[in-house]
Amino acid sequence: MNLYEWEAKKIFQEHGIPVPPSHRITKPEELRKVHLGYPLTLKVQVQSGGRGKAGGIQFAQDLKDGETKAKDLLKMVINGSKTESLLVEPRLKIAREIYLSVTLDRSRGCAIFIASAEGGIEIESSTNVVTMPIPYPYHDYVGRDLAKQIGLTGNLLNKFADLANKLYKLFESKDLELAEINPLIVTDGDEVLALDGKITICDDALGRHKCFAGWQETHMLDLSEREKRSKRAGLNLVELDGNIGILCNGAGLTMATMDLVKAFGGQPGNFLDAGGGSDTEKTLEALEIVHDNPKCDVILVNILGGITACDEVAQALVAFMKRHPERKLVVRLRGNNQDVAEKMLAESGLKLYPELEAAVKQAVEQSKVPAGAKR
Amino acid sequence: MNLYEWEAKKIFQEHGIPVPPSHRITKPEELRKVHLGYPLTLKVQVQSGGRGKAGGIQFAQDLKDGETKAKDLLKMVINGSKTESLLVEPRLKIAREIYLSVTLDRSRGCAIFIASAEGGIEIESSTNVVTMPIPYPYHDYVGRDLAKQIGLTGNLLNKFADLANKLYKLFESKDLELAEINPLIVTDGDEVLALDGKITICDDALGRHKCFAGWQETHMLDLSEREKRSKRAGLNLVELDGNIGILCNGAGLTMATMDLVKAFGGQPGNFLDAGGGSDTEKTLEALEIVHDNPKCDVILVNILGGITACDEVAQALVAFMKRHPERKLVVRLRGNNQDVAEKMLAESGLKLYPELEAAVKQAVEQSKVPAGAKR
Amino acid sequence: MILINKDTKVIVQGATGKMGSAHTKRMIAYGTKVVGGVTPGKGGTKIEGIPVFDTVKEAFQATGATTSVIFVPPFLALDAGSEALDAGAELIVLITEGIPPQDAAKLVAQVKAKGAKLIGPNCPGVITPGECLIGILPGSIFKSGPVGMVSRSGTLTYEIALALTESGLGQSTCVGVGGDPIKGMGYEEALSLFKDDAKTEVIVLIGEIGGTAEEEAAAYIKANVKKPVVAYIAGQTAPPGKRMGHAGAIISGGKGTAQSKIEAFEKAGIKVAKTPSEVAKFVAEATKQVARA
Amino acid sequence: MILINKDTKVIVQGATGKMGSAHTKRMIAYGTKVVGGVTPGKGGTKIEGIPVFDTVKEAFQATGATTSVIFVPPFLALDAGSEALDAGAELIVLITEGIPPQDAAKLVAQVKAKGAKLIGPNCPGVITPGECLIGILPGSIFKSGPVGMVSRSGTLTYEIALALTESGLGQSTCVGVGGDPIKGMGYEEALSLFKDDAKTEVIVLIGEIGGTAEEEAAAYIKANVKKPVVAYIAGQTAPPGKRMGHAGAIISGGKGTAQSKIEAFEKAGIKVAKTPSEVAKFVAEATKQVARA
Repeated sequence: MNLYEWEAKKIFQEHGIPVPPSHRITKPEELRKVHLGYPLTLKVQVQSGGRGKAGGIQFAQDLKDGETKAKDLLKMVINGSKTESLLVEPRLKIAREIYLSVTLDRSRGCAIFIASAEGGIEIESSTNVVTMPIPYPYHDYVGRDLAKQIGLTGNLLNKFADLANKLYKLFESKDLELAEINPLIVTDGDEVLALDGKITICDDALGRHKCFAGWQETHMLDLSEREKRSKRAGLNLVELDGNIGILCNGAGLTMATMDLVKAFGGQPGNFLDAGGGSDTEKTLEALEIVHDNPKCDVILVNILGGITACDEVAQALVAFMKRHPERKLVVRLRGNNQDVAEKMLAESGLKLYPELEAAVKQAVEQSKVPAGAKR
Repeated sequence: MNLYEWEAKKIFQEHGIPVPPSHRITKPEELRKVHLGYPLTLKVQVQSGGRGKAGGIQFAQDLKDGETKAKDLLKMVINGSKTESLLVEPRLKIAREIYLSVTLDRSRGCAIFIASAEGGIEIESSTNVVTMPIPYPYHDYVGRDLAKQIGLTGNLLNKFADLANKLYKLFESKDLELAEINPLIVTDGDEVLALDGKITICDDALGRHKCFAGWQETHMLDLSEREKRSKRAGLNLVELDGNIGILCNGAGLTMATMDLVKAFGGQPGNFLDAGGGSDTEKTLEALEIVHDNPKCDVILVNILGGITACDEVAQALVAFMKRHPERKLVVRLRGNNQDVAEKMLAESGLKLYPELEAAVKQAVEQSKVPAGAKR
Repeated sequence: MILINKDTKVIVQGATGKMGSAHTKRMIAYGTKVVGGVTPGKGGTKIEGIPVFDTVKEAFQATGATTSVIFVPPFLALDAGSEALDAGAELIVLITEGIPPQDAAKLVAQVKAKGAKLIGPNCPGVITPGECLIGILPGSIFKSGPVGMVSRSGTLTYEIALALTESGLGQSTCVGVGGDPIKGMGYEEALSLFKDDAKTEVIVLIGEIGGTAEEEAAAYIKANVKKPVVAYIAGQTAPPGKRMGHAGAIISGGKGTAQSKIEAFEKAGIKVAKTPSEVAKFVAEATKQVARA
Repeated sequence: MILINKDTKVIVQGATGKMGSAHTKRMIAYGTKVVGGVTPGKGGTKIEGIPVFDTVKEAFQATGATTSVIFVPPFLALDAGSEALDAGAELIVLITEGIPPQDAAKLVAQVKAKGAKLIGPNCPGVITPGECLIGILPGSIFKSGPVGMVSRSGTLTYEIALALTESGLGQSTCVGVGGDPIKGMGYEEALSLFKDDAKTEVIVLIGEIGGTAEEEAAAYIKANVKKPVVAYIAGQTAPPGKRMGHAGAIISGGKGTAQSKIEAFEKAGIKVAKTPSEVAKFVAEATKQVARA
């Protein structure tokens, strides 16, 4: 779950990381209640990167200027992400910008600091970047080592180290996937502040952080209705542009099935991984979600039952076909209780493909037949 | 710093460790406001062990009985400890008693659990006791291993393990030296409760636990005025029965000086360790504290300066002698700036003993001369 | 074969739960020496004919096992893994899905410090066909033979194992290392075992988009592995920026694409199959080469 | 000599503080190779002519030292010790008094895991007379010779060292392990070094009331140490239940009495001196016996 800048900064502040004074507004006229002095910075709150380049940050010289700009900014959509609100801050005099983040490193299997003496940058394409594995248990000297490594000295070394230590403790205590300050600024008055912040909370850990209860529903602004539905049902859906809806169990198998569809000349319409051990109900919901996508002409189901019981899947298929007899369906089903499933589906008139490649070929063929023709 | 039972239980509750419902009273008539039902248990709140044996726990059948008993209990002094208040609880039906504590183990250099399937016991003289080193970082399975080791099974194993885990987390988060539940009871309704609790907070760690700010002053009830004064001045004073007041720097040296006094036929009147690096002011306060003890006829000062500068000590001695010219003083002073000190003290007419044993012998001799005769 | 064989004794943490009990039954049916279960508070009872203990320490002491497979809920997994480790586990197979990655990282740190082995989390487990199955893999699709397999995916592994088995190509050991970004054993550790395993003639590496583990494996193979390796990468058609089911399967910042992984393998002289059936074909060819050599 | 010698390079953590700078000066004056100080934010400056670094890692890398002496305030000591340890310290001398014992325990756990050595906390340090002094001991009262000393007390150690030196009995190395209940090196570790040290002929062990370290040392000596040992125990007249200055010096629950320790030593055939001057007397006798043997 990605938080908005204003939420991230609120959490920073609660953990002792200094941020500039700010107000959040959702209407241009709310700017009248903001008494931070001019010039002001207006920043759109979106769950997408590239905000600055897209013009999502504007400076206002006075109230009138601000209201005009706020009106436009509040309507912005950046990379498909809608503006949720504006964050208003005084325009600060910046002496220096620094980059600082904590995240998890796959290769090392541990948390790492990423830092750079140049901030406000795109860290992925920057050169002057330090990554540092974080020991478990944590010690405060790590923040000092990091400060040293990016070349800080004197008072700034200690201030930055303190901030890095606080950021890591926040990262650990709230089960974050990413805690990023970009840029961390040094003002002309030697204050160190988080000018922009990004927090990604690990979805798997939400259940043990009561402070985030209910946040997931309010942070799905950029998802389609079908993606929201999948999330609630515990299904993994990614929608694509093709016309073959794909439903499998297991992420790797679903991707492999997509790849095969493409290799055999078809166009995948979605990725839907129903996970391991899905029962009739969950499988039926998965079928309905794929069915609801108007772009999909054919649904390709590929279940290789390890934990998943084929008869549960077959029951879902029978129920689905009763509801939507017109829907083109190609099913490959193999594994646990396969014989029972085969019998059930034979009664419904559905042909089963035991071989994956044969099933994919059939689905691709079907996808090229004009809509309306039944399986 | 030792907490009273009622304080320990309040902290237990804040950390999720269940305790019986209770009221604390400081006057017998407050019992009228207690609505816990009869029979009640009345327990004196003292900072001393052996409360039960001394009659500090009484049961009241009704209000009248309770008020009579409360009146007597509130006056109790156990092993020199005054009763601070009474803790009133319903008399519970106990199905089982267990002992559980967390403390630090010197030999192993780590925290340990001490537990026994029999509670309400004197753990030091009990046989059926399990001690278990606690790993760092901590894991919850440790509580289960402990429960298993003292022979618990089923639901009780899990309940006890949960409680042990909470007790350790309390121990760690508040820098305790001891967290003890004795007994931990299982009621006839299968509830697990801390019936009595003892918490010792590490004095050295108080500075980082704001929640205990000011508590030290209110927990010195059993110290003499001179002991309190020493504590505030950062001096270590233990008063004894003899008439030779001893002031040294360093705990080992102070004890060794006491031992020598005794070996040479004298009686130590106190142990006062002024610590390393004491300056004139601190040394003077130390001298005044020893001087204030009416039992002391002679003061023996033994300073072996490593960090401590002899001239600072000499200055304190000069000032002290001006204030109390009648006081018998035997001084052994050696180390840093010894020559300056010697000169200063020679001017005041004080003889210095460079050898420890000679000084001790002199002090013992002086202590046998009737008071009034000057050094 | 690597990691496990017919003598491997296993205990099951979370043996009395729904998933734990179902798979305890299956593992026993397959022939795995499941010697004990662990469920706190249920010590002294039995499940599927095997004794249940309250703690891992007790279970290990009573049975002589040093391998544990874990089926406990996600938030209890770090504790369960630490318990096994501190009780002396040499191999831990952590099946549980949805473990917070910071918990996984803490477990991995301890595993490294103790020099133990961890497979998972969020993995199907490991099988040495005909000898021992630990985890949730469907035993019936595997058969004993010369192919070592290591994979980040569950059902895709079954698909490819099926293709191999139906082509008459059995497996020495098959390790599902799991789809999470933070995990115990990775490709390199599995490859380092396969390369010295006498039974393994050919190695199949199944990868997917996300991260750089496949690229690192390609470099490792080039430098260290003399045996033929056949690779397969899932997600060639996955769009960037979207998590494809597995927490670790995401192309982000232009990194972790299937293309990059395929190129890395091809550069290292490793054949990359485009379909599961092609994996079997390439393996068959490699086996013949090995036989000729 | 043990632990330190003329080639030992030392860095000082907290070198620019009041106590740190005073003792840095003294150590240098004694001849100790103090090669760097560490104070975060003061890197690049100098103190007493030696360079100051921001981090221990940097100081170790720049100087080649692997020994650190720590003078930071109590609540910062765990972090400072961990920093030294993770930077590769082999020997840490922790002078700071008043460290919360749970912090000490956490540091001790890490020291054990890394196989390093920790002296302290709350200790005077260690000296190999004429070669190297690390800590706050007054160098002038020690002289080089055949007596190894290990002690829980500071000034009492000086008293006894003075008695030895004045009797013409120099010291190989003198280790003040500190008066806290939770500490790094104890008697056994020091004894295990002295027993194999060619220069050490006689060992003096200075103990005090509290705990059972002396009893354990007596058993260790009986089983392992062939060299003569002379013991001294402070606190024979201490009342029970009172902390005598040192956090660890307390007789509680009837345990930790001087009597029990003296008996343990005598049972193990170790001479126990009643006064500091008697220590020198017993050592002189032992030295003569060693010479005759």
